[in-house]
Amino acid sequence: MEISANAQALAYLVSAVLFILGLKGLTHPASARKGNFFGMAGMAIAIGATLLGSEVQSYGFIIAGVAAGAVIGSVLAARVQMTAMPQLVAALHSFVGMAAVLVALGTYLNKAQAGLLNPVLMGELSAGIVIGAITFSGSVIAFGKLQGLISGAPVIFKGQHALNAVLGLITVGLAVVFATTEASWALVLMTLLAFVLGFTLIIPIGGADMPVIISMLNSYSGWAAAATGFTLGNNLLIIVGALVGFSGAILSYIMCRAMNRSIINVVFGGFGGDSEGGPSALAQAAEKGVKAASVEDAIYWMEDANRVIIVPGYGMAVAQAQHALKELMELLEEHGVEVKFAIHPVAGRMPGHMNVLLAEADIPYDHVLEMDEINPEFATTDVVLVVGANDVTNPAAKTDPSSPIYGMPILDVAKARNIYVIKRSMRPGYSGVENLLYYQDNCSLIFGDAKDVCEGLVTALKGGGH
Amino acid sequence: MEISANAQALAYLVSAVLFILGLKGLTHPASARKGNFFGMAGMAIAIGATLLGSEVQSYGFIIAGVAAGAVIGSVLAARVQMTAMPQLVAALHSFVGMAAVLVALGTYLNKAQAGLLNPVLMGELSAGIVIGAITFSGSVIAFGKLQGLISGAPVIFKGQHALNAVLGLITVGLAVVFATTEASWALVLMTLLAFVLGFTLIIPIGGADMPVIISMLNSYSGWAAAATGFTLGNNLLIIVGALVGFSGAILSYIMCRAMNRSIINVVFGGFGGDSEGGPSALAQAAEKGVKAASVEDAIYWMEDANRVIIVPGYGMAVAQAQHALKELMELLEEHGVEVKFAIHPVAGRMPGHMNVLLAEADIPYDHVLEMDEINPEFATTDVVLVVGANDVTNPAAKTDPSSPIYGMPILDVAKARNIYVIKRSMRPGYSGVENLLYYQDNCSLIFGDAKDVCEGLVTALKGGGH
Amino acid sequence: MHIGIPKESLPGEARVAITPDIARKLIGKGFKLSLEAGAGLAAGYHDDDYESVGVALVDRAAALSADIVTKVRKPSQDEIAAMKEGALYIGHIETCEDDGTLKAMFERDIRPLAMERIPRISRAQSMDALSSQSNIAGYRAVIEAAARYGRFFPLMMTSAGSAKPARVVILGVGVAGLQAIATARRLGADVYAYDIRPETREQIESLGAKPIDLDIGEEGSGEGGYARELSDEAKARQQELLADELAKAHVIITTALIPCRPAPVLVTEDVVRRMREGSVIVDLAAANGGNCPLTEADKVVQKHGVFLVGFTNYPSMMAGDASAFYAHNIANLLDIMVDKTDEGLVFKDFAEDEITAAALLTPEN
Amino acid sequence: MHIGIPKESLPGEARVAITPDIARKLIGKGFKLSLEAGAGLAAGYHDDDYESVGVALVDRAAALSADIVTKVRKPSQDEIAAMKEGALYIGHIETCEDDGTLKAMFERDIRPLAMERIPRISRAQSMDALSSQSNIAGYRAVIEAAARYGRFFPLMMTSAGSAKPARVVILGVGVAGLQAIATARRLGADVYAYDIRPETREQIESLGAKPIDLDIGEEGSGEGGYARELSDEAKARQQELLADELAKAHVIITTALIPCRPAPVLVTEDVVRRMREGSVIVDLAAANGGNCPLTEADKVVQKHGVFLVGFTNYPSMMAGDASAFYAHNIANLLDIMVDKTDEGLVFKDFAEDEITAAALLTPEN
Amino acid sequence: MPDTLVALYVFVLACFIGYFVIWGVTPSLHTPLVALTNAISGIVIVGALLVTGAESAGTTAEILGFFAVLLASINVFGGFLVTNRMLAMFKKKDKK
Amino acid sequence: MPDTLVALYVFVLACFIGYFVIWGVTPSLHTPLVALTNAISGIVIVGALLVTGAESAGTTAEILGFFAVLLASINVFGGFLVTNRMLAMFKKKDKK
Ligand SMILES: NC(=O)c1ccc[n+]([C@@H]2O[C@H](COP(=O)([O-])OP(=O)(O)OC[C@H]3O[C@@H](n4cnc5c(N)ncnc54)[C@H](OP(=O)(O)O)[C@@H]3O)[C@@H](O)[C@H]2O)c1
Ligand SMILES: NC(=O)c1ccc[n+]([C@@H]2O[C@H](COP(=O)([O-])OP(=O)(O)OC[C@H]3O[C@@H](n4cnc5c(N)ncnc54)[C@H](OP(=O)(O)O)[C@@H]3O)[C@@H](O)[C@H]2O)c1
Ligand SMILES: NC(=O)c1ccc[n+]([C@@H]2O[C@H](COP(=O)([O-])OP(=O)(O)OC[C@H]3O[C@@H](n4cnc5c(N)ncnc54)[C@H](O)[C@@H]3O)[C@@H](O)[C@H]2O)c1
Ligand SMILES: NC(=O)c1ccc[n+]([C@@H]2O[C@H](COP(=O)([O-])OP(=O)(O)OC[C@H]3O[C@@H](n4cnc5c(N)ncnc54)[C@H](O)[C@@H]3O)[C@@H](O)[C@H]2O)c1
Repeated sequence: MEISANAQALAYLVSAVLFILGLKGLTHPASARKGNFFGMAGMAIAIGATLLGSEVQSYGFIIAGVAAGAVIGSVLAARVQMTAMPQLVAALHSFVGMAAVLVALGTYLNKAQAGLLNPVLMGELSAGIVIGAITFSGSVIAFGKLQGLISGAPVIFKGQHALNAVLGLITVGLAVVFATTEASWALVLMTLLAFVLGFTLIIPIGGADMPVIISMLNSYSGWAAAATGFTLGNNLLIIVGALVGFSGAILSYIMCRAMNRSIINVVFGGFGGDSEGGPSALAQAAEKGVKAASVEDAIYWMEDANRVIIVPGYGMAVAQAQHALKELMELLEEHGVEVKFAIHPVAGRMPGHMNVLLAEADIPYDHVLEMDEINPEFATTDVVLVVGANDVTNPAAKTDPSSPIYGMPILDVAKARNIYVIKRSMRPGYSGVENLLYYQDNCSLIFGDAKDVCEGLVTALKGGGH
Repeated sequence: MEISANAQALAYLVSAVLFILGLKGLTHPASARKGNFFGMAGMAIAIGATLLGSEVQSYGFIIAGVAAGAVIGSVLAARVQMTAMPQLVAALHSFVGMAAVLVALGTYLNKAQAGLLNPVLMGELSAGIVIGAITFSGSVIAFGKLQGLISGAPVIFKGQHALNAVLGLITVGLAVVFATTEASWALVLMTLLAFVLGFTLIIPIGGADMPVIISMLNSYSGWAAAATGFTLGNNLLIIVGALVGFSGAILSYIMCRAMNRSIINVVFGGFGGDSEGGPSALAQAAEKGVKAASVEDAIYWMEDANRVIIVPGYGMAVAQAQHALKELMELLEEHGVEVKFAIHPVAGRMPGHMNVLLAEADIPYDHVLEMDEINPEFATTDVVLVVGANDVTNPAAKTDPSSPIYGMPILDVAKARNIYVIKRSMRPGYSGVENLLYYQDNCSLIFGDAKDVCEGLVTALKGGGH
Repeated sequence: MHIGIPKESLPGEARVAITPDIARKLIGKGFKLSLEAGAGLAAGYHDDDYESVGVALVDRAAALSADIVTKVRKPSQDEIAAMKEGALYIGHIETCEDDGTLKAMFERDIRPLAMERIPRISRAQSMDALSSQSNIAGYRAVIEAAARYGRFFPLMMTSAGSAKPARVVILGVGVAGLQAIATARRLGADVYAYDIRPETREQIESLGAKPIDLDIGEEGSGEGGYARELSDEAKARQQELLADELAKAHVIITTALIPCRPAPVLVTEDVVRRMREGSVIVDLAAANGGNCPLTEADKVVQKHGVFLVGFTNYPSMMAGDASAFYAHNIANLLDIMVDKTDEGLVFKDFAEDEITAAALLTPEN
Repeated sequence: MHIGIPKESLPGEARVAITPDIARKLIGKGFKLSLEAGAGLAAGYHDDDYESVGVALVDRAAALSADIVTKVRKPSQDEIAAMKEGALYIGHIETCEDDGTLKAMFERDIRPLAMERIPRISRAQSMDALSSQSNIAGYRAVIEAAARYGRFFPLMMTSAGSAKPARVVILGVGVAGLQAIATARRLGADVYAYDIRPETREQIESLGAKPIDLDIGEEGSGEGGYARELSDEAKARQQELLADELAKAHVIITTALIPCRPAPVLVTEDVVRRMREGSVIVDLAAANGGNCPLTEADKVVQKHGVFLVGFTNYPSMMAGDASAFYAHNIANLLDIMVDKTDEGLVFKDFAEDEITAAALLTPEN
Repeated sequence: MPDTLVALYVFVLACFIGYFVIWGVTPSLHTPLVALTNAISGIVIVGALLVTGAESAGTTAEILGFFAVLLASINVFGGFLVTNRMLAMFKKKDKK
Repeated sequence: MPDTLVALYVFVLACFIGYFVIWGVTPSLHTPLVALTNAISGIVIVGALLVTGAESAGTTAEILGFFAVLLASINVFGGFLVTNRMLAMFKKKDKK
């Protein structure tokens, strides 16, 4: 069966629409799985329509390639550890980049054979090759850093930006030479230089910034696909390439904003100084292997929980976050979540410190439970929100006889399903000892002033985009 | 000078981009004026490129039409009262609708003459005519209702939805007949029926819903333009038409959501019952000539104010809105706004009622001023937010000797530049007398529970889309 | 026009009718003021403070012989005798029981303006001494309760165990009751309140406390915002239904009053017996027989292990602020009583204004 | 193992070392308890309540002759004489000034565990009676101040004028000071606080009050969270810099203590003279000489128009909760002192645990 | 790709943009936004110009076209100016 | 309109959609979204198919194409499945 060019174009349009809906779907947990499904459907339609179109005449290599790819891809995806996901995505990126390079080269060969070369086409080809190559080698570096093959530390050297600029300029120059003269040495040199450029662009960037970089490389791979689309005159590639390219860039921006980093700084690793006053809380957390989370992550679990226990501590008092907590409590209860406050006998800096403040915020007494009453409930609690409490949640008090707080009864926070801790930094509490809680798998830290974060939780709980 | 088809296409693309940027700009006050400018530029480029293109050969009628239109349009826009804006927009809509009808008819004549008619084209033409005609007569009705030429009351009659459905079906049937047989009677009948349909669709809808309807008609006019684009094979018309069509529909939806109305209900006036439990606060306010406002309106003025005075009353106590007010105060101060609380000696139901609650919420004493201290400041205050206070702000105490509260000193709220009053209904306060303040030009009411509204203010102040 | 301010003669009364601040205002308006030396001392206002704003310090007789005499408490027979014939008296007269005070005044042609007769209309709120003093009583009652209660008011979870919050019940939610609710809530107690007037429910909640709902089959709203007396049947029902709530309480503050009627009995002896050792009852109605029959006026007694506080003059315990409020009330009243003419101040016709008309007692009314 | 609980013999001491609740717990753990009849009465705990949980009601001699005697206040010579040789005593010993108590105990081979010697480490917090009782003192000090202050604590804007909030200054921000801050803030006062330990600044703010910053050129943090004594120069500077802040205050609550040293003088006579008539100073350091030299221990005096409250035993005024807290402390301490074996309870080696090691007084230390 | 298909592509993509572009609009800008969209829908003027100015246009078509141009340009000019006037109200004073 | 112009139209419009589509994404979905976008960028497989399957393709091109198809399809399959696995973690229990 072979379909007409028109039918193919229509199928491509449907496929493009599905991709758009897919991306949109991924912006919200409720529609995310449907979004992924749309993406798959779009891809299936795109591949089907292409194979059925008149341009594809021989299937041998194709079937072999797809079959092998399908097996490898599926096995990789199924086997990989959840914690190794970022590496896998980086690896997959490199494949797209390389594929784009190969497609561009193949197109060049085909078109050259058919005698259809022209400067515009060759310009488009060059764009595809250069972007693809940068994506490839950049992703390889990212993979190496994430996998620990290369040191995750930012590799910053003097003149790094100048070097990149020079490399970039030469590459563009070679592209121009190639497009105007058809000189294949230019093509080869350009390709090689582009690979180098990918390397020098990504190597300076630190491991903590890799998520953003992966999204950025994603964007590059989109642009590579779009360039390929221009060469092949294929609107689907153009649409999807532009879609991926632009949304990837925006996503990188959004991620930077969420991490309170400047995108310029991230993308041009070591640009300007992010580094006044010691490493950031996030960086320290990353170094120690502590998970940082955002307000939205916490809300995501809280709004669906049956029970949320809030553990206030001295940090709540310092931040005067009690009023915000009251509002959070009310909102959660509106969502049908049971909310309790767990008061450790020595939370704060004076007996009854938490009680005074919670009473000030009009939190009803029956929501406020003492340690002995509430401790049995943690194990069956969906989410615990620790607000500026530290020592009173430290499992070391039970497990580590050498700890200065050993023997102090603590809140059994550690047993809950999900734990979110609000504090400003990785600094310890009153007793000066590190909190083992933070290294648990079910615990994430939300860095920030307790009041700001609690207000953020309230806003997020009310909000919900479109 | 005549430009090539390619140049024209490029110009159209630029124009389309400008329109998109224009709409985007209008979503935020900061960029709104630039947005409008982008829109104008887009339109100028579109018209210029069209006139310079090869299709346009005679200019007489065009120059006459544009010149006359420019004069009439500018004069209308310059002269109209601010309060009559909605009518004007409705009137302008009707023009677009009629223009779309005329263009479609003209195209029909031209194409018929050139012998280029075909069913697809005629289908597209029919779509243009029908949508244009509905837009026209619908807008005329909307204009009439807003201008008071027709009663603003919803005109609901039995079988109205059936009638519309039948009319709609017949119209579509006629379009099919026309497209397949080229029968001009079908064209004429279809056009007439479409005009009637616009009338029957809009006449049932009440005056209060007109803003949404205008946006809906806007959307229709967009679709009409897109249909015209299909007939003429003009991508610019298609893009802009779809843009206007879709964004207009979304805007209607957003407006409904903001008014807490179901869009189905609005668009099919009188569908289902919105009317349980007596007239709503909004309806009552409208009847009395009192302005209702949204949280965003208040925030819009508050965040830019130099000084905001908050006047709490018994309603704040009932709603226990003190904590939300504290947060509002803090946020406003972060925006550089000076915030003060004005306490009337008898606000609430016991001496010092407001003081207890504001102290509970930790509002610093130096922000809390007595009546005598603060009264001179109202006249130079940008925004006063009255939170569940009533009698203590009633100017009747000074001006109306027959009032039971005559002689009681009051807060001089009435003298401020903008006044927003939060209360749940049009019910009076403790003394049972109506508050003359609400009828002042500078006063608007935000209906709702004081706590909910204050939290809404906080969210709005934090918010601000992307 | 000459105002005399004698020292209060009732034992234990620490207030003074005019404070230096208000004196300055009145003098500014054209009044002449004479204060019995030392009259303000008990409330913390020194003679010097008065002198420095222009008040003449005089002896008792001089203070009593002014055109207008203003006091806090009702005038004694001696004081009436010392007053000028035809003088104006402004202060409480406490007219419910007729003890001859009015008669003596009318005989000497003295015109009494009774502060407790100021009508409760919006315009008169600033002259309403009942409100201004009740407010103080409500606050002070809670402080007294806290000082006599051998435990914490607030909930306190500490490493040495938890102190449970005191359960405080307020009976009668007028001005004093509301302020008592607010103050007890501030201290962190678990506060419940009850009144027969149904509109108080929302008011209780507006202070964050919990209303006690009883179905006694009758509504208690009387005239002018005051309560009315219940039928005997309803009274009994009320006592019965309240008993369980009250027995759980650690602190009870009662403020239930009906003008010129004995105070309703709300806390029975049985309830007192059921309360926990060391609980406290502050009975603001002690002067009118008490809302608890065990209360003894002007005394603190312990019965069945419960402290019963029967003070009758809380405002005097906060004489500083109480005098300031009272003086404000007087000044606001004087404001609507006089006109400024070329010959100085002259009285208006008291019958013309509903406030002075209501407050002025004549042999006829 | 037998615990005896004699009635406190110090006049005015209303607390009791063990409450019925805790008695039940201890008996559950295997202790035998004997209470001197009526020992709990002053704190609101009836003999019946003890009996019902299994405590034996005995006479004084029997209570004193148990294996373990536990009290609140230091034992009198009589009591020591009545104790069994080799017995364990748990309670305050107040060892700063040597009055022979320890000598007498050691002579009779009685082992004293001093509650005030419990180290201030995290694990010992639940046994720390100094903290649990200071906490009560802090709360109570504010209640006393409010009861003696002739005005409102909170700001109150009424139709009879406004009452300005009381300006309350807390000196010394330890456990008692913090609780005083919290309580005064609850009542609506305008609260300022000062301590020489710089870390208190954040703590003051964490209760919503305003820290007073003075530059006295020295830091006051000593060992174990306690303050250290300042140089004379710094003391003088401190007094001088504080004076203006204090003169503006309406209520001052002082809690500044340095273990086993006379309390630092923070409020000078000159400051008292400058304060407004009717102001109140509650001096929690009265027992150690007072932070104000005019304070008289165990008395309330009025000097220069200012009330000086010099009570030395606030916890006893709240004997109900104070006893409960203290009893909790004792029980938690007993918890780490004994092992359950087949032959019943036996003492652990007190030297092994840093808490008991620190609390146990021996002739050597 | 044939023109109609191109038109369809363009239409579909434009619809998405229309869908996305105005979410998050400030409520106080609802009315100006309606006015601007209205002005933009005056783009039918391009159609009107094409009809009127077409070489093949007969007199009837020209007259129809004339009115179409007239109406559409009233809309265009009126629309943008009205939007402008509305937005002028939004000019806020600077903070001192 | 010539194909290159059509391509440009399509490209520009798609860019706008790309700009708008993912604003407002929940932070916890950042990583799955990257994974999905990655899978979608496997669309180069279409290019690879066209190159490999083209009638005019020489052997070199075919071999290049084969590898391109291989890599791209690893990406496509791996990408979607990985996304799916990530999203599976987001399955929330129902409230009792
Ligand atoms: N209750 C008493 O009577 C008493 C008396 C004296 C000592 N203590 C001791 O105090 C401790 C009490 O435990 P806790 O868990 O309440 O407090 P904690 O262990 O001192 O921890 C407080 C935590 O709050 C965080 N924090 C401080 N300010 C914050 C802000 N503005 N926003 C967000 N986080 C903030 C700090 O981390 P960041 O700096 O990273 O933000 C810190 O980790 C115990 O060790 C206890 O022994 C208690
Ligand atoms: N201070 C005293 O000692 C005292 C004692 C007795 C009487 N009064 C009298 O009480 C009055 C006090 O004046 P005021 O201005 O404070 O109160 P007010 O005049 O009684 O007005 C209160 C307003 O709050 C609104 N409201 C009630 N619940 C609300 C809620 N949950 N959310 C939003 N709004 C709510 C009510 O309107 P909606 O129902 O429409 O929401 C009402 O208009 C004076 O007339 C005074 O004379 C005072
Ligand atoms: N100008 C004004 O608007 C104004 C001024 C002051 C007071 N008021 C109103 O007047 C009312 C009375 O105030 P008050 O404090 O002088 O009253 P009050 O001192 O006469 O009585 C105290 C309270 O006791 C209650 N009470 C009486 N019998 C009772 C019973 N058997 N059981 C329970 N409660 C009982 C009353 O309802 C009242 O609330 C209040 O509603 C107050 O708000 C209005
Ligand atoms: N286990 C624990 O972690 C634990 C338990 C209880 C107390 N503590 C800490 O121990 C510290 C002392 O508590 P405390 O209440 O027993 O102290 P305290 O009663 O000995 O002294 C009271 C306060 O007075 C202050 N002070 C002394 N001299 C002063 C001067 N000249 N001027 C001003 N202030 C002066 C001290 O700094 C102290 O804050 C506190 O920080 C408390 O938090 C810790």
